[in-house]
Amino acid sequence: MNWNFWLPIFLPLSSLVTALLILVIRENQHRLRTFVNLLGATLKIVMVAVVGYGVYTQHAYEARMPLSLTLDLVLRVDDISLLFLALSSTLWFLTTIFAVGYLEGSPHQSRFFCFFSLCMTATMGISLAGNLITFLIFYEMLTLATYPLIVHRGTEKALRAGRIYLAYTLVGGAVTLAGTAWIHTLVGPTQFAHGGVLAPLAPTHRHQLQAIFTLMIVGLGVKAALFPLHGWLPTAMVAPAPVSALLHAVAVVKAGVFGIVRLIYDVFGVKFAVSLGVLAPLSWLAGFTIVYGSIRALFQHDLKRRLAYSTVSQLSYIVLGAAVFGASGTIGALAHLVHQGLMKITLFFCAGILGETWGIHGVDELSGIGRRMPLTMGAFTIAAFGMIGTPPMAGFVSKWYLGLGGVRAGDYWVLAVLIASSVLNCAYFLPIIHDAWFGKSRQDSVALPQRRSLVVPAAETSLPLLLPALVTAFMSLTAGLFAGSHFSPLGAARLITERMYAP
Amino acid sequence: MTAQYSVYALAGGLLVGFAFHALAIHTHVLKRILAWNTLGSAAFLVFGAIARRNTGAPDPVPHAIVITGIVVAISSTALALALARRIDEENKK
Amino acid sequence: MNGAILLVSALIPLVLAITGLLNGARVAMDRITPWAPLPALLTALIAPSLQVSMPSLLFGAEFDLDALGRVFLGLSAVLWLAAGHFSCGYFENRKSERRHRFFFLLTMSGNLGLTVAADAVTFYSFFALMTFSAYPLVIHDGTENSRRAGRSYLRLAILGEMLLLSGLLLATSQAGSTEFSALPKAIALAPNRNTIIALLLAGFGVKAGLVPLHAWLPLAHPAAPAPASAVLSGTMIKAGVLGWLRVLPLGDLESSTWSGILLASGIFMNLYGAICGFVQVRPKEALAYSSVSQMGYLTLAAGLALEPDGVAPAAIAACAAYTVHHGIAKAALFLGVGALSHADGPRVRVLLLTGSLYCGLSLAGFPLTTGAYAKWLLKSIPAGKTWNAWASPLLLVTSIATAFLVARIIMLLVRLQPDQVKHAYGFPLAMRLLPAWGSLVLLGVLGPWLLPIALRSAGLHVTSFSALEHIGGGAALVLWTTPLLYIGRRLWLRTAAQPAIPPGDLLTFVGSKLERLTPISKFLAVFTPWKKPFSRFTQIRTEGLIKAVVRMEEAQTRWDFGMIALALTWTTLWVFLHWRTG
Amino acid sequence: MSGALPILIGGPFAAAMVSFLFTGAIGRALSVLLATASAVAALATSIEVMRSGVQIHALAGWGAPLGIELRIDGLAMLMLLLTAGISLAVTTFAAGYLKGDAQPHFWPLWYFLWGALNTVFLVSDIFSLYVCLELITLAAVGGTALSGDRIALSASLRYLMSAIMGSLAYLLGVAMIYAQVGTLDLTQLSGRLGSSWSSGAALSLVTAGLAMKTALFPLHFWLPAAHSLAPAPISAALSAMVVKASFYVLLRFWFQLSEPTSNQLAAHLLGALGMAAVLWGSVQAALQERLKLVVAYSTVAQIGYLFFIFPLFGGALAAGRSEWAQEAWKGGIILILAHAVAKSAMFLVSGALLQTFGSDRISDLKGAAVRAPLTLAAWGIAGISLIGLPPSGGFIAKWLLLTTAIRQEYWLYVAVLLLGGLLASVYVFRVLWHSFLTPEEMPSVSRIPGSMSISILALTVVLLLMGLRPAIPLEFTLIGIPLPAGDLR
Repeated sequence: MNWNFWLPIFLPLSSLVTALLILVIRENQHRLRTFVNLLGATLKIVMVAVVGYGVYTQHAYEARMPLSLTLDLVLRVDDISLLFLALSSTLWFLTTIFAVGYLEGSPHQSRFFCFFSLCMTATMGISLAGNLITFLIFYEMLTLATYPLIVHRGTEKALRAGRIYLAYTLVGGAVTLAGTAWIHTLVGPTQFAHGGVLAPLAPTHRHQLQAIFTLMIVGLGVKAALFPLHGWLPTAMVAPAPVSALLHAVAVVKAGVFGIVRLIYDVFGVKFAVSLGVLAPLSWLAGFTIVYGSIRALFQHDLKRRLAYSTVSQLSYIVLGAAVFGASGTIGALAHLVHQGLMKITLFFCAGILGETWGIHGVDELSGIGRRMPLTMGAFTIAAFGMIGTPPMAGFVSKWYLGLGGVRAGDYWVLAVLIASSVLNCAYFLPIIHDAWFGKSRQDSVALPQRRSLVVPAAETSLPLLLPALVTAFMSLTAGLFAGSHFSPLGAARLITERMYAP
Repeated sequence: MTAQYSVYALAGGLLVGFAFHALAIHTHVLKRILAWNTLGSAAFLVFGAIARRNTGAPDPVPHAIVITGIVVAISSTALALALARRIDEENKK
Repeated sequence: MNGAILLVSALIPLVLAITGLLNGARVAMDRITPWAPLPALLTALIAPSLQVSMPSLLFGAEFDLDALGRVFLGLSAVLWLAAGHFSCGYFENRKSERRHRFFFLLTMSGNLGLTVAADAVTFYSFFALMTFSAYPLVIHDGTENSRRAGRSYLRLAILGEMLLLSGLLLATSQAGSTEFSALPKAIALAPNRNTIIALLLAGFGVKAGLVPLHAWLPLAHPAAPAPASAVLSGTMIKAGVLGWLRVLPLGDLESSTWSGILLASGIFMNLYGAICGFVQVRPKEALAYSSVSQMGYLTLAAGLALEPDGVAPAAIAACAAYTVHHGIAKAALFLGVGALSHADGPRVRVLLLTGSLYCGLSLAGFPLTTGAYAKWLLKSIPAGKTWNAWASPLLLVTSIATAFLVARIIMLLVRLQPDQVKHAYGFPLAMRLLPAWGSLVLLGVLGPWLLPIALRSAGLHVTSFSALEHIGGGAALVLWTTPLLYIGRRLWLRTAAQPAIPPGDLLTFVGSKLERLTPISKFLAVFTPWKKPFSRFTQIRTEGLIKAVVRMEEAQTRWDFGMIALALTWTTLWVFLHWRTG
Repeated sequence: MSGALPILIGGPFAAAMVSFLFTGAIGRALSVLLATASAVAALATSIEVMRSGVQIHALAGWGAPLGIELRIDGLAMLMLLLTAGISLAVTTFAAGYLKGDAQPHFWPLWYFLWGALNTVFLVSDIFSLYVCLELITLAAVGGTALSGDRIALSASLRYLMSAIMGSLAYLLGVAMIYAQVGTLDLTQLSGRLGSSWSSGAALSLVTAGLAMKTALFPLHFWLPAAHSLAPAPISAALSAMVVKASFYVLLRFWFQLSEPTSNQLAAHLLGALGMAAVLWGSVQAALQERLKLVVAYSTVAQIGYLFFIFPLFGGALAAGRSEWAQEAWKGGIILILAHAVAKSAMFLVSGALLQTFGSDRISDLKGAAVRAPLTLAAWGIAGISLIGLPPSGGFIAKWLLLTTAIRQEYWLYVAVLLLGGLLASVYVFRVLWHSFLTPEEMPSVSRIPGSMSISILALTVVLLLMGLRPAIPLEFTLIGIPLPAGDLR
């Protein structure tokens, strides 16, 4: 049993098997289903740890399955995929616990968890993809696996959101397919390799390569919620909280952004992309999206829609970091890939808890909730301050490096964009925090909707809901506080960038 | 010799033209089945003409083709007529 | 290991704040919190000069107890200690005191931490912690006025943070590392050093009350409860100055433009603060403006430090001295105001008033006070002939202005009626507040002798105070101010219901203009009405198209269409085949 | 080997006879046995072909010019396997769907159709191809008219008329070819069809006739009515195999008889008609209200894709790049297989839904996702293959066609390939949207009988397998590729 071959296959397989098992389990066997879910999740974390240690000790994991004569399905663990693997497996474990608590007593749980695990299989596949075609296959699978989660509630609004989501993502998928096929015709099966594979084609196919780059960015941009293609993200907020947590922090948007990072660093190679002149327009688009997303977030009254628009802008930080040529820009991008996941999932967990326990959805219904739910609002505050980018939270670390990257690359407008978006972040997060902690508590004056009966009533809400939020808040704090150490996301990002810029 | 051959082939071609014309014009089912049968026999006529295309004994293969063709034509006409009758009955109900 | 004391002394208040949240520890915390800054004070006094670096914390945190750090740490610890004790008896009930205490401890931790931080990122983290946790202190009493003050405080604080962040980023990109040892030199050599210096000046200037950015100070300080405003004025605004001294390239710049700018703004701040303070009707606002004007002196000192001809050490020492002097005097005055509002017996009022008078005189720089010594140190900075020529007349004018302001403050204090707030505490009120206030006043009185010793032990070489040299300078000051005070007495005795310049002068003026501008949301609402007709238009079009398509489909099922289509395909194919290529 | 061929042809016909004579349970059991025997024979022959290449078997010993010769190369073998697989699935589905003797005449017609399909892929002379096409048409028309109501009857009559028209055009073409070349056998004919006006006429007649029978865009008018009104198993066979049989014959003619590189212009005409079919079919499918009509129009659309083989394959050969031509050929064949499996799965699903929900109007499908989750999942996976999303066979076909088109820089084909996928997603997901809607009260409904769901799931599994391991079928497409220029590999 040669582990180098089987481990990368076992990773996506573990959640695929969970999905199939859940299909078999009947709807009312809650305990068994939760056990299977958690078993799958823990198994995956253990495997990721093993693989992580392996990669750290320069161990090569690769599984290659021939798809057709020229095409083959490659699952390979390299340093960037490890970063995404660690993030998605840990956050998925927490989201599963949250989902079990959140969906207590609601119908169709088997279907939900089945597609939930399928979504995870696709994410694992994306992070492990060794070449462009495997990435595309799992990228499309992710679209299909996420659709039933969005329409889980079956209401007309959910279906409308599902329709919009499909319209955007399928078009994105088709465009990515075109780009991938085009690259395939030019250069044959493209293996991901630091420094990119398309450089030798430069003199002859300059315009074609620029066209391909635009195609791929449009295709991946849909899931990375770049400006004109972000419409589906706020409408997908109608999905239950664990799904929006999954969509925003763990799987879908991360796939898009991860794809862009792979495209820039491992397919085109950042030096070649700069010489092609395609990175500058991308960074302007990302900059514009950052500011646009924050401004739109300012005017949203629904809490989850505001968080959705804030995701739109935060994602473009990563794209901006990747598009700005320079080591610190890359470090910032890779670190923010993890930090944004941690902070945003905390915010969504808290939004889910507020929605689930007290039925609070609007931003203005939050006044005085801090006294009634100190732990949840504490986690929310930490994550919100992280988003704004105040030290010592994780957000500050990536903003610092992105700013540094921008300044070192000589385009100072990057710094201006970061500052503007931080101010806007303050504008739409601080009022929430102020109302929550210092607002006149509405609970005394107006009777809040009756609090839901909770399975494991902790002080303010049920434990399976509260625990994940606190854990992710703590992680986003320590990710920032101990950023210097090797095991923090920043440490990993630095390691990857050294290897990437080494030659 | 070739003159006879070309006369029959020409006749077959003409017949095909008539059949196509009839099919395009008439909408009544029976007329269409008739037109479509003439088209079949036109094809068989052409085959007949081909059998005599070169000197010497007529070559047997077109004959075999024509026989099978006739069998097929008859069975499909029978099916068409049966369907037409059933449709007529259904319309009356 | 001993390096860790630095971090521990800064983090103890943070730990106490968090444990304070637990219900069980509430009662025990009431007694411990006042003593929270003690370890920091002890480190400042007795600890050897320590260096510690923690690579895994943030981006490799560095802590260094150098001379400047020790002075600021000592001052902050003393003031936080006094304010902590003062706040024990100050609040009307336990609940609000506990809420105040949590943020009080957080701010304390931020303030103590930034004095010992030796790299930009750690400094910035503690700076942000101090700034954001001071906000709840400002809006503590929950009135609409304090809410407004809190909002303006937060807005300007965020502006300051952002300016600071961009300045530090630009500086670090030049320096390659975040240590304070490397930053100033890198800024001096940087091609875009003017932008960096401007950003850093403005970023720290917001906290230090540089004039256009000072508007939050006169709003926030009066709104905050007495102990909080004492600490706000005492040490927190000094953090801005410490930032300048740490980051700016003192002595390495070629041109003296920057030092000229700082000198001018220092003087302007001093006079502007005095004038605005003079017209105020409430003592706390007047004191806040006096802080703005006194910060002028510190900006002056920082300007001198920026002089190209290496007079930095002397300027830094003078600046540190003035910081300590102003910190203690201003904190004593604010605590005095707090105590007066609670003083029930006439004897206690008299004691408080005399103490406040002394602190006021010290502020104005009357002879034999720490103020005089600090001003003398400022004057004696050998910063080139321009400064030597201008130093004494300038300081004289500013002292007179301050004297007028002090007189105004004392008059307002005399008229202050104690608000009838009944208190739940056992022992008589004044008794609890006096010890903290008294110790500060005592420090002020012993200042001229204690200050040089403290500074020299910290490592800043300063000439010691000798009464003789000061008699001349002091006499001129006394000769000038007493007649002027007498002539202008109608001015400072005047009582008006509303101050001519409302507190937060610039901000309220600019703020009101901004409100009238239609908010952006209304501006966006203009676009929504167009959406409806456009979607209606596309809907009609698509329905028409669908009908046409369906009709075309039905047409195909007619008989003739099939035959014609077959014939057509055949002939076109035939023609295309015939046109074979080649 | 020769032993397997008679069973291949004889088996289904014997099953037809038996099920016609003995309508009771024994009859059905015996016929099923004979049917499975022919499926096993198909497997045996394909293993033979895999091992030792093209198989040739002269029926009753008579050689090529006079007797009928059976020839199986890679393409024929794959089509045989396809027919065997889908027919087995359809038979098991029909056993559950028709519950006992509801439709006694179904079984003889069905086995008759199966036998005719088998023979079409075996026979290698053009006149017996005509006869087999006729057999298929008669059986298919009979099947379509099974349900007996007026609309079904007129639809099947129209189907009969247009099919016979196509066959007669084909017959005339055969006559002209025989007049010129003098032989009927495909292998002997290869490459000898000159480029005079009369050979052009013959080839265009044959192509037009077969295009009518394959329902290419302008000639597709008969397909939607016929395929949607036939009972579910029959319409599955119609869409999956009957339409493909005439396309198979067209492939033989187009690439074996004439020089593919010479008639580029005509190939592009077929490609253009294919593009029109894709767009028109998808738009129509998106507008339909009834499920089976949606699936029928989707067949019209997918057939459009099939016709892309002609321009892409011909163009690649003309450009002298045989590996591009290989890719186009493999893409085309995989598309035939993938579409056949997906389409039959979809028709079986619509049949199952029709039976459990009583009506196949899409709007009545509310809450189907809850009550018939597996069937909807099958519809989803089949839909994914039609759209060409990765984990399915459809994706591999689309990928191969896409890469060849990009290489030859036919940007219009690339655009239609992508746009077609998106349009297909409209009608596939439209059904899913409605089934996810949860109605107020959930009417209780009977569970779908086991045999029906097993056959549907078997088909979807095959689809996914084709997506994940397409190497197996891809390899065989190249055995004995019917090219005048000899074997491409």
